[in-house]
Amino acid sequence: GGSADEPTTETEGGLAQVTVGIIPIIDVAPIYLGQEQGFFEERGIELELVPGSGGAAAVPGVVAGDFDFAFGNVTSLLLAQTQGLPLQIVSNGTASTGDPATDFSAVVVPADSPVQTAADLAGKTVAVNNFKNIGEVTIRKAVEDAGGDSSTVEFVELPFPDMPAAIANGNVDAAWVVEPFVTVATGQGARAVVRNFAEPVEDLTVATYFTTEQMLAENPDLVDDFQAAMAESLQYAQDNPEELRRIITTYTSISPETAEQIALPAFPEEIDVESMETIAELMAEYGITEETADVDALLATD
Amino acid sequence: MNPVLRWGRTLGFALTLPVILVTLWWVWSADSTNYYAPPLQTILTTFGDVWFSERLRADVLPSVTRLAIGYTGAVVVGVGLGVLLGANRTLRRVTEPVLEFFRAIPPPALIPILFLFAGIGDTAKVIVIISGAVWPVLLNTVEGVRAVDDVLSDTSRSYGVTGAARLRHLVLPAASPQIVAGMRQALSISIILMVISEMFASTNGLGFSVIQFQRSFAIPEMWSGILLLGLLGFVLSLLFQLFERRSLRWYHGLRRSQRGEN
Amino acid sequence: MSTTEVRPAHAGAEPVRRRRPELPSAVLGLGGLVVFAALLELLPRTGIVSADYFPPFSEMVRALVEAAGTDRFWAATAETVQAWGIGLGIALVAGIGLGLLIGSVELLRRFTASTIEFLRPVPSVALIPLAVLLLGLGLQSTLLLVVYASFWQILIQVVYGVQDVDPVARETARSYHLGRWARVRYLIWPTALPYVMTGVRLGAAVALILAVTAGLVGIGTGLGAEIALAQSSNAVPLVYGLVIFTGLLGVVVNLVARALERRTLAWHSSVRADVGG
Amino acid sequence: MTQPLLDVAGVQKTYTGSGRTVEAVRDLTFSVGDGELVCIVGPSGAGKTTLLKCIAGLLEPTAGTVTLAGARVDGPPEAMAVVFQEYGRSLYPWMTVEGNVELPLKQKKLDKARRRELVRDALEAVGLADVHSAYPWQLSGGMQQRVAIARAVAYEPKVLLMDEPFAAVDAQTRADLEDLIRSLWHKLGVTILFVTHDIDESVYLGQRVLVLSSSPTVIMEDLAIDLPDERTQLETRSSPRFAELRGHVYEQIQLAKHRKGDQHQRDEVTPARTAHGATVAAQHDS
Amino acid sequence: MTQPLLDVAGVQKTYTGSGRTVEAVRDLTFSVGDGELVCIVGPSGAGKTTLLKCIAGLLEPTAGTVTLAGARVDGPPEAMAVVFQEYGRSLYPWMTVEGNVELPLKQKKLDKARRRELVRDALEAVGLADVHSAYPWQLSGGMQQRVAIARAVAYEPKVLLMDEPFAAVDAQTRADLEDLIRSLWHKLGVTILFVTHDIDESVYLGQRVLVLSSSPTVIMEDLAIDLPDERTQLETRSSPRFAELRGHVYEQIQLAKHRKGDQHQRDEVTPARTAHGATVAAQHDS
Ligand SMILES: Nc1ncnc2c1ncn2[C@@H]1O[C@H](COP(=O)(O)OP(=O)(O)OP(=O)(O)O)[C@@H](O)[C@H]1O
Ligand SMILES: Nc1ncnc2c1ncn2[C@@H]1O[C@H](COP(=O)(O)OP(=O)(O)OP(=O)(O)O)[C@@H](O)[C@H]1O
Ligand SMILES: [Mg+2]
Ligand SMILES: [Mg+2]
Repeated sequence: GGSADEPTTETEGGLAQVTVGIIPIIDVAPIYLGQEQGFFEERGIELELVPGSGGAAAVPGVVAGDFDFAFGNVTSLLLAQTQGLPLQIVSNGTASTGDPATDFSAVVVPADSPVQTAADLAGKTVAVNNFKNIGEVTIRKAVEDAGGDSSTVEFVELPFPDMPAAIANGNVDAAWVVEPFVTVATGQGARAVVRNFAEPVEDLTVATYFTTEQMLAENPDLVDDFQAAMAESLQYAQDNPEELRRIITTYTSISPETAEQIALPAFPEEIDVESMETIAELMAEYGITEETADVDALLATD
Repeated sequence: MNPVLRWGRTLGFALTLPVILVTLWWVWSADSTNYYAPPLQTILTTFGDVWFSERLRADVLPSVTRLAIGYTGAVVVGVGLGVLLGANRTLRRVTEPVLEFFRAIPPPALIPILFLFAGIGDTAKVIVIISGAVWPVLLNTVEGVRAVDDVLSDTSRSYGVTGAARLRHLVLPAASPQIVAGMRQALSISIILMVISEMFASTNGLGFSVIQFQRSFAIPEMWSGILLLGLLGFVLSLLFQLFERRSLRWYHGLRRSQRGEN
Repeated sequence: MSTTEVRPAHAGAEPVRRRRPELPSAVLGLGGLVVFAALLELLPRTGIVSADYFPPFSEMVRALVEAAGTDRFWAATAETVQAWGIGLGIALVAGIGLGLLIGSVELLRRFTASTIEFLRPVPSVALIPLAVLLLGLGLQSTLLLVVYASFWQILIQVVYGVQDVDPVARETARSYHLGRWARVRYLIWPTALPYVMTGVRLGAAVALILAVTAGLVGIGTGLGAEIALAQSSNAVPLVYGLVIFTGLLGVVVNLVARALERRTLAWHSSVRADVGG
Repeated sequence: MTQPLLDVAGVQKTYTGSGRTVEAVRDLTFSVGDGELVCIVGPSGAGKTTLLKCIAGLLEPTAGTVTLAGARVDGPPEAMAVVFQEYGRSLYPWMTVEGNVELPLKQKKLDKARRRELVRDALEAVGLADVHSAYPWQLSGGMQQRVAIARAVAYEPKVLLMDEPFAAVDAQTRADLEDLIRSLWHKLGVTILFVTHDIDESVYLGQRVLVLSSSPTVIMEDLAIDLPDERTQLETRSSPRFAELRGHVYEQIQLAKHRKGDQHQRDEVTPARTAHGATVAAQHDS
Repeated sequence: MTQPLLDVAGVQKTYTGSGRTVEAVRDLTFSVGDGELVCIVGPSGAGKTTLLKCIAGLLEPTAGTVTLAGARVDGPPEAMAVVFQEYGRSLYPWMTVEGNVELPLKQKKLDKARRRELVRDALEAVGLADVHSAYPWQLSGGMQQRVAIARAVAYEPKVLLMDEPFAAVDAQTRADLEDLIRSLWHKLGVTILFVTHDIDESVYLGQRVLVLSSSPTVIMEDLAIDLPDERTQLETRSSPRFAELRGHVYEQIQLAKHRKGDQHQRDEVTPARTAHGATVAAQHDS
């Protein structure tokens, strides 16, 4: 990989080589679309998209300069911010549609579960993919909004792919899943009880693209170009859902049939700062961070 | 040699290299600004804060319990199966590819399957430990059993030392140097698998804590956890050494006897 | 004295090593695999586990065959095999070299013992951030994990093997003035070889595991990344298909190790007994 | 005097493997009566150990059969003890001397008191009473060999096979052990097959001496030793008959060394044909 | 005739460890001239192997010194070859017979042609020319022992230590090997220390015979063998002087067996005091 001092290399065609760490899930479809549509090339950027598992590897990847940019969810970035990591958000990634009926994230329970509302989750075990992360925060908020005691919810860590089996086998009472597993789980008879991205926080920004402060300081033009290309890509994705469904099948193993059925996230160009602040406050309230993260410090404003 | 002196020497041998390495680390990291490689001083301070607390009971104890059960299980299964396979050529040939198949499957890929069959509780974690730590014991036992001296083997047969007595008096002692080598391997693998098993469906544990620290960017805390894992390994290996000295007393005596050392 | 007191054979005594016509290992081993495959097919078919999460063997194979038709699959395999090969190579050279050294120099062994015991149990996975930071994402980090995990296994085996030298054989070497190198080559190495072979087999599998795991946790490419991708896409049969493929790689690796062992250990009592005679 | 107990019929053994095929034993046929003491002598590499292992049921003959007490031997028979030529390797290094001697007795399910008695007596008989708690590797070569003998003696077998059991002990101890074996034989009526390289020993000990040829092996001579049953080291060995028998065996051995199984039939020895180092006749083995 | 080459002065060896302390050798002092052939006899467990190992620099004496050619021995001296009592274990099972014999020669940096010649000659001399490519474990006990002898012979040492080297071979081969050793000794002027249990052998072979007492060991007798230098199996062994010497050594051995180092001083043998099994005098060892 490259190093932090020299984040970009020129390719033969005079394009800047930019490496972006992504997670091969639905959420990053816009960047693939943008790459395909040439939005980046137009701005002198040749993209290299490196799939990873996010979190653990992506942040050090960016800090070490292996990635120029990476995709990560807002709670991880807020956490990193409170720990003093020099990260900067440069572009929106995904957001909730805000529509409880069709959002791409849900807490699912077995069909015969007594859990009917978010409040019923109190005292139950709920699977999340990572502790102290966006799932836990939003679910706890949803439980509280519904009048339940969120501190009694017992969270269990499980990878998304294992969750449908876990609720079917009764290993957990409920599981928080995102697409395509919402479709998978409901297809196997589970029932969605809470849309935890759509309901508790308005216009929730779920994930963003980020880089380091150093990158921002040393290559402001490149960052600008990246931001612009991302903005165009997000807009294009928002406008062309069929294209989106098509491109998903190219970089994941999701079958075209499933791709047709899944609920898509929203891809607004703008980050919803207010939702991020809410999340930051909730994280402090729930003891995930010791102090409230500084959202403004995290947002690249040039 | 007088026992105090001997203890001193042993301690000297055990500590010299670690002290050198720690010093090097200390100096090298003293003014590190690298976020992921904080100064050793920071790590050590954190170590005290993190581990000399409630966590010792809440996280270390459950981990060590699972470790103990898993390791014991691995040794029992490994030696049992190893003796069986080592002594029976046909059985060995039939099962070898299947065992090799399982051996090559990464535990993280195996874990979801385990969850299906064993649920997501401690049982699954113990099985994860067994499923990884059993191999060095198994392989070494098989090879040790196969390599039993043929004159000794003939002796046992002609004196009717067969069946369980053969196992107890011939096969196990003869294979014991190799079995012990396998058990030592298994010990550290068990610790590694304890951590891996706690990456999934956990709510407590040493490995769980390390992973959580890592994910929440609490890097000095994470390092302190890695240190603790190393210390755990070291302490367990000391205990193991005691066990090895006792169980292989004849072997070490034999190896030493003609070197003129005694 | 009456002759009846001399009974023909001990109850439960093993029969004399007889030259029974025996099926070749390949057939027996394949038989074992077939039985195993049949079990995998039956488990979901009989409803013991749900086919949604654990598809029948035939479906796993179908998904695998389908994947095997793509270049992507073979590229991933090549990447994994490359990381495995290079990593194992480094671990073998380092493990055997240091093992011989540490094993034969008592002082060195005493000085390093505590440090080795400290470092060995540190899980490769806990080193991921460090690896990424030091070596970046990709082959080098993967190699670090692969080498770190398999090195210790080989080292320990070699150290134990070196200590197994027969005292009389050692004295023979000394009295005939075999130099250090000759002693290693003609005495210590052959004695340690059975242990080393076990170490190679252990290390080879662990290296493969880590080469795949690196992809699974997102710092490398190859089969692990493919499995992770299939998982996050809920392509369950493909996940299992890939896992099966990984396992089969392990079987192949073992075949190679066994063949090597038969060549190098023909004199050893374990192989002798197997060859018969 | 004796009824046949052991019958060796047409035993042939060919070792194959590792690119080397050796016909160790060509064709051995003889029988041993119940309670007999038979000594076997023959050149180094003649196949004495091979033969003993076949009789002990440890090795399957390539052809021919071994019958013991009417039953075909196809595994180690009960009540048979073997003292191996590789005495050092036949002792369990993880057990004390006592443990080594006691183990087969445990297998015989004797009670503790009886075991202890037998072990003590056997160790005393071979002159090792004071090392009972040492490990075999702490003993000298001759002491190790005596432990192996003690183990066989304590076992109280019906049939005792000994493969050069006194090779590593000094002359005096050897004489003592020879007398021990003969007295045991008298006392317990045990049938003994005794392989030795010492011609005097074979004549002094045996009722019969079998002389084997060089490999591939046949029996060159089956000599009855017509010395009185009561033998003492001094008298017996100085008797003229002893010297005669000794001389005869010695001659046979010298012939045997250059005589192979394919060069003669039993009892058809033609000394003129034995030239030192000459390899005569085509080898039949592949 | 000879100038002192080897000097053993006050050597004492006590084995400790695993809860057992044995004073194997009490006090041995003797010297061996350059080119001498000395035989050592003594009861089983007397410490002959221990002594040889001390001389070979493989074992450090607890007290006393061994000096070879003026230099103190504190590691295996060069140009010395040892034939171990545990011949089977001293051969490397992973090498062929040839490889085993050749290995020390490689160490001597001899060229390939010379090595091959030495190996072939040595194997021929011990009668094993035809098994050169077999592995040791494919050989009989006696054959293994002869491989170990061939290895020492091919090495062309200045000093040759042999620990019961003929224990496992038949009488005829033994006689041949004895003659081989004497002819080598004549031809190469090598200094030989030869441990044996066979009294006849010690007298036939040696220029001197050292008789050791039981453990803890001292030298009971240092007997010069005044037989003519030209010896043949038939003539020498039937000479009256041979019988005399043989008888003398035999007597000494019998005494030795019940005589320990703490019961007499060298050359002050009092046969009357040796009672079977009696343990007399306080043990000086702790
Ligand atoms: N395991 C084996 N594999 C191959 N050949 C063998 C094996 N064991 C013995 N032989 C061969 O068989 C022949 C007879 O060996 P055996 O050990 O029976 O001889 P022996 O009469 O006991 O000799 P010795 O008196 O030297 O002990 C020898 O030529 C030997 O090389
Ligand atoms: N490694 C050892 N540890 C403890 N004691 C030993 C060891 N080796 C030898 N001894 C003891 O030392 C004494 C002398 O042993 P050594 O082997 O030198 O006798 P030896 O004269 O060679 O006897 P043999 O003729 O039976 O070979 C014996 O009592 C033996 O038990
Ligand atoms: Mg033999
Ligand atoms: Mg000895």
